[in-house]
Amino acid sequence: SNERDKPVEIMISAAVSLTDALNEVKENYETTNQNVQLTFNLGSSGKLANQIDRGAPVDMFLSASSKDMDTIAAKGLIDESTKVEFASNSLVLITHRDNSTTINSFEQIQPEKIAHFSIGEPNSVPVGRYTKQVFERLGIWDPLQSKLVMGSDARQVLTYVEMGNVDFGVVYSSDTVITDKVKVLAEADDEWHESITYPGAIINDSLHKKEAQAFLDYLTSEEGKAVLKKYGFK
Amino acid sequence: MLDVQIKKQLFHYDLEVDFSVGNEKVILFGPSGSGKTTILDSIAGLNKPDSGKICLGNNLFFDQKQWMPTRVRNVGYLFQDYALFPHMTVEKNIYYGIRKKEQNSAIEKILDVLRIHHLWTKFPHQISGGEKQRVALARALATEPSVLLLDEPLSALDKQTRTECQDEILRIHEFWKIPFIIVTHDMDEAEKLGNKIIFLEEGKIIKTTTV
Amino acid sequence: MLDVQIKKQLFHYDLEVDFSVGNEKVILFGPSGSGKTTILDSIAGLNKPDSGKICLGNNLFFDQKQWMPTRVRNVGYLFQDYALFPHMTVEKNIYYGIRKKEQNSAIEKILDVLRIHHLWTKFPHQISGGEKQRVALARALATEPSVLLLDEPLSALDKQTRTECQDEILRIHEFWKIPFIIVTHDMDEAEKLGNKIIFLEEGKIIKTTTV
Amino acid sequence: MNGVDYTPLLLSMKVAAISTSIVFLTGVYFAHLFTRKSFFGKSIIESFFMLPLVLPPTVVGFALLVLFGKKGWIGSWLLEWFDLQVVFTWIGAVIASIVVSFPLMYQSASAAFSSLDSRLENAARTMGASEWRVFWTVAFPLAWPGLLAGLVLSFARGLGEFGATLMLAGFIPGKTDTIPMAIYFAVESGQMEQATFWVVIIVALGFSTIMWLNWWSKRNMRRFSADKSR
Amino acid sequence: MNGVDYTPLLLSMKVAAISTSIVFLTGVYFAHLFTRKSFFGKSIIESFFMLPLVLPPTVVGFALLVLFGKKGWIGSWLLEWFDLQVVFTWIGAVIASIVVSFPLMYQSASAAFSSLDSRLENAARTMGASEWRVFWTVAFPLAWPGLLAGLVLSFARGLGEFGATLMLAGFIPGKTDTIPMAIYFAVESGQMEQATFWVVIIVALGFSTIMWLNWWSKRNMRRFSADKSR
Ligand SMILES: Nc1ncnc2c1ncn2[C@@H]1O[C@H](COP(=O)(O)OP(=O)(O)OP(=O)(O)O)[C@@H](O)[C@H]1O
Ligand SMILES: Nc1ncnc2c1ncn2[C@@H]1O[C@H](COP(=O)(O)OP(=O)(O)OP(=O)(O)O)[C@@H](O)[C@H]1O
Ligand code: MOO
Ligand SMILES: [Mg+2]
Ligand SMILES: [Mg+2]
Repeated sequence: SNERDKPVEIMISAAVSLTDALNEVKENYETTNQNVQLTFNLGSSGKLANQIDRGAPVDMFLSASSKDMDTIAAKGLIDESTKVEFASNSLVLITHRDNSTTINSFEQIQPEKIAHFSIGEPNSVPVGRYTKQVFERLGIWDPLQSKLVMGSDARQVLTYVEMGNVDFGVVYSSDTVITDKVKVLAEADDEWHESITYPGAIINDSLHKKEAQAFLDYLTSEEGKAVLKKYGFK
Repeated sequence: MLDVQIKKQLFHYDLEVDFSVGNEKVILFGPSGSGKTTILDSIAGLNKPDSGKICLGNNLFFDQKQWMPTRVRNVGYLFQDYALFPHMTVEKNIYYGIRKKEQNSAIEKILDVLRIHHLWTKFPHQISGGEKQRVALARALATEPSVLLLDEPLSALDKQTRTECQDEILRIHEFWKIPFIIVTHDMDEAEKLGNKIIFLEEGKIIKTTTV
Repeated sequence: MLDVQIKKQLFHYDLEVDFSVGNEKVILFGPSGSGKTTILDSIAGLNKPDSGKICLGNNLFFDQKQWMPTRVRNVGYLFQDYALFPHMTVEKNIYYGIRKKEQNSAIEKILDVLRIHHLWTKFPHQISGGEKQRVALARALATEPSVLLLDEPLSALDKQTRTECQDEILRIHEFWKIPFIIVTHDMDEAEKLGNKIIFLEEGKIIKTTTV
Repeated sequence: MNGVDYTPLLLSMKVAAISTSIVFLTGVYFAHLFTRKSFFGKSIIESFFMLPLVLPPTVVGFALLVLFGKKGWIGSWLLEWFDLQVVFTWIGAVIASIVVSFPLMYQSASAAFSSLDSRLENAARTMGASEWRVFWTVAFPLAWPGLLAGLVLSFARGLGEFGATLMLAGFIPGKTDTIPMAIYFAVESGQMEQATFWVVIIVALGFSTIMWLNWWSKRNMRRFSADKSR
Repeated sequence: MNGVDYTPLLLSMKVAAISTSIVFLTGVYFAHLFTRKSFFGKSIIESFFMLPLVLPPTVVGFALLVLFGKKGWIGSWLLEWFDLQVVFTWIGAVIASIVVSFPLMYQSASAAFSSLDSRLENAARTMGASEWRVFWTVAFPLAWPGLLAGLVLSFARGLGEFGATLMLAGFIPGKTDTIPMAIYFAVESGQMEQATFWVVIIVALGFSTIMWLNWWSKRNMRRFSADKSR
């Protein structure tokens, strides 16, 4: 870093599903912008929103769901003008790699033949909310009710599938990049659920709005997008 | 016949005794720290001599190779510091070692003589020092043992109670005819209670007299 | 002058005593359970009488309205059950109450007479009953108190040690000239140690004799 | 708050009761055994007992899943021989609670037994008491204050257990949703009213049980912890 | 495993050491105070102490956030008077650890003090010892086995604490990432090798500290827990 000025530290609360992508972005960004140091606070979007609501010293919020962003926006905590959607994702149906099922679309899911189906908890986990919308659209939400094992985040769903404790699970396509123990059977149609977008915005209380804005711009630039794409985002 | 032959290293000297007790009352007499309690503990199986042999008739309590657990030695033992169960009433303490309920009348007699009937529902921390000692004596007597070990059984009692208790101990021996080993510091008491007095000093028997 | 006037309800009778002790040696003498330890505990501040008054000279230990904590009463107390600190060596036990280091020579003398020098580094569970009693006696004497309370200080000792300890107690009284209250069951000892003997029975003073 | 589903309450009570009982028995058993015996590797086993306390519950849950999962060592064995499925059932919640609260019971009981006066146990032995009887009539009652502390701690911990349970038993509404899970998901989804409701319930349940335990102990075991002073 | 950032290890050690010390002092203090005094509402306060054990850590963390956040009662006060920010700092991790491990220390210490023989404390008082001296020379050493148990439990719990810490201190790599968080997030991002590495580290740290505590105690406090038999 520069010897003369201490780099400006930007505190970014980011959805945990972005961890790996953001680490690479950070590396790239900091080498070209030595006056800035990016610090991440990672967690589920809901937790992060809660922390910001309680006055956590954060400059930027990168959320995995527009709902959580809207919650704190409604409380006037973010600078609405800076809000951008920097990534999107899709839902995939996965199973253990040794599973011999022939299913290759969401429509083929037969609730009566399934013992356990893992999804994110719909009220608190964004991926669960989207999954629920898909299942309702396909009319299998009610018949699947007794089979659903709900995870507190996408990672838990993935773990259940990886260890073969559930027959199927639904996670983001980006989640499947980090594991080879599962196979993707199908991708959900974007029409079936509200769009899975990752909104980012600068917090009103931020003391480094200029530097934060610069990074947010970088994230949405072609260069930033390329990295996100590498990790399964769109 | 109880045969006791013990060698044990203590802090300041070696305990080395060898004596036999028939169905009689033997007194261990000696200055403070001369090894009396250690001998009783060895007989009861609460410590292990370094070498020697202890047996009661055909029952081998201890020798180089064998060790009989305390539980099956069937000794009655009044501890010098009483070791009453602090969480049990006097009643529960006394009845702890009683197997058969029939002996009730014998116990009743003991309780009368020791005058502890009125303490029946009290806990050890609620009674006086001398009362504790009498409860501990009753507890040791109540088990109907094969050997009775009494470590200063009457030291905390006044003259009159003491005399009565001495008479009771004699009466019980009359009746049970088993080996009694009694520790006391009082020569009069020793002569009244014992058939035989073993004088100890620094872990050695220096004299044995028969009364 | 220690004035003691106590009323206290016990389990089986009411304790009700009234006596004064100058710079002399008073013996409490009475059967087991007659309230001797309770009286000493009251003087030391370890239990509260129901009513009455206890004072030492101008120091009010206790009356209806006031209560002086044990700590500042400055009594030396040998407990009937010793109450030695199990986690401290004999040395630490004896030095516990000593404020100034100068008194060392006085203590040395006591240790010599009580013959407990060799136990210096031992813990209470490593010594015999009589040894414990002597350590407790040394501990009570070492504090240089304003009143000395001894609850059966010599009951676990053999004749010879006992005589020596009695002499030591007399010698110390000669030297300190403070009120001593001593509990014993032995009439000879009472007559040797006491200026005055208070006979207790069921919590009442039935007789007081001056030797 | 109408139409609330009370299964979390019943489930939590069942899980806490069963796991606390098992933890109490095994914790007391091992603590008593280990304070009397010393053998090579004892302190390693004792440290091992503390493991679930040092690791974050999620990791414990992960490890349990590896062991008890359908393809896990124990899990596959249980499935084959007893047709017993642990994952995603209330039994999984019991196992998770047992594992996380055992260290609390063991450590408390161990301290309690180690400060016992062995002279009293010996007195019982001279009166012909078997080791079993010595334990129940002397060691256990005299160690009671420490055992009660362990009992209270492990009950509370078992009742509040969340991370490992979530992993092993899963969150299946109406089937494996204990109160802590209900609270967690209510908080996460911003349903503060619902969350507060369950917090009140679990606090009430925890408090009343702990106070009942203390009251019961005072009543029935007063003498065990009796002030030994005059 | 080259290039591993060791801040989690140092941070965890710092947090565990500080929180354990504070918990030990306050736990022992309150336990001793409360076993000697009885007053109205005591059992309510005691149950209150158990609260953090009954509630899932995340909820505890949420409550702490409410209290210590910029707008919280304590948080705003600390900020105004001491310019001290707790949220998102290692101090937040210390606070979270203290809160979750306090019940363990309190309950263990309370049991230990309640089974003391008050006759010995009285003996000390007759020799002119102040209450302070009575405590340090008699009550404390005699209660030591129970206090050690509490110390071990609260150290282990503080070291492994995750849920509440995550909420209050956040997960800021290089700043507030304790080992449990490093494990959690390694698992989250599928880096099993990294996760295993940290599990090994925390287990080693926990074990060695607990074994050292026990060894130290045996060496320096042997007499305190000395077998009271002959
Ligand atoms: N906490 C208590 N409340 C009421 N009575 C008690 C209490 N503790 C002991 N007592 C009773 O008080 C009586 C007197 O006891 P105390 O210990 O003073 O007797 P003592 O004269 O010292 O007897 P000993 O010579 O046997 O030691 C006893 O009968 C005892 O049962
Ligand atoms: N664990 C032990 N190891 C070695 N020596 C011990 C042990 N315990 C006690 N001693 C020593 O053994 C000696 C004899 O003790 P013991 O209790 O047998 O004496 P005693 O004759 O009963 O005395 P008293 O009349 O005072 O009770 C004492 O000097 C004591 O210090
Ligand atoms: O923000 Mo998440 O990773 O979808 O819970
Ligand atoms: Mg002896
Ligand atoms: Mg008495």
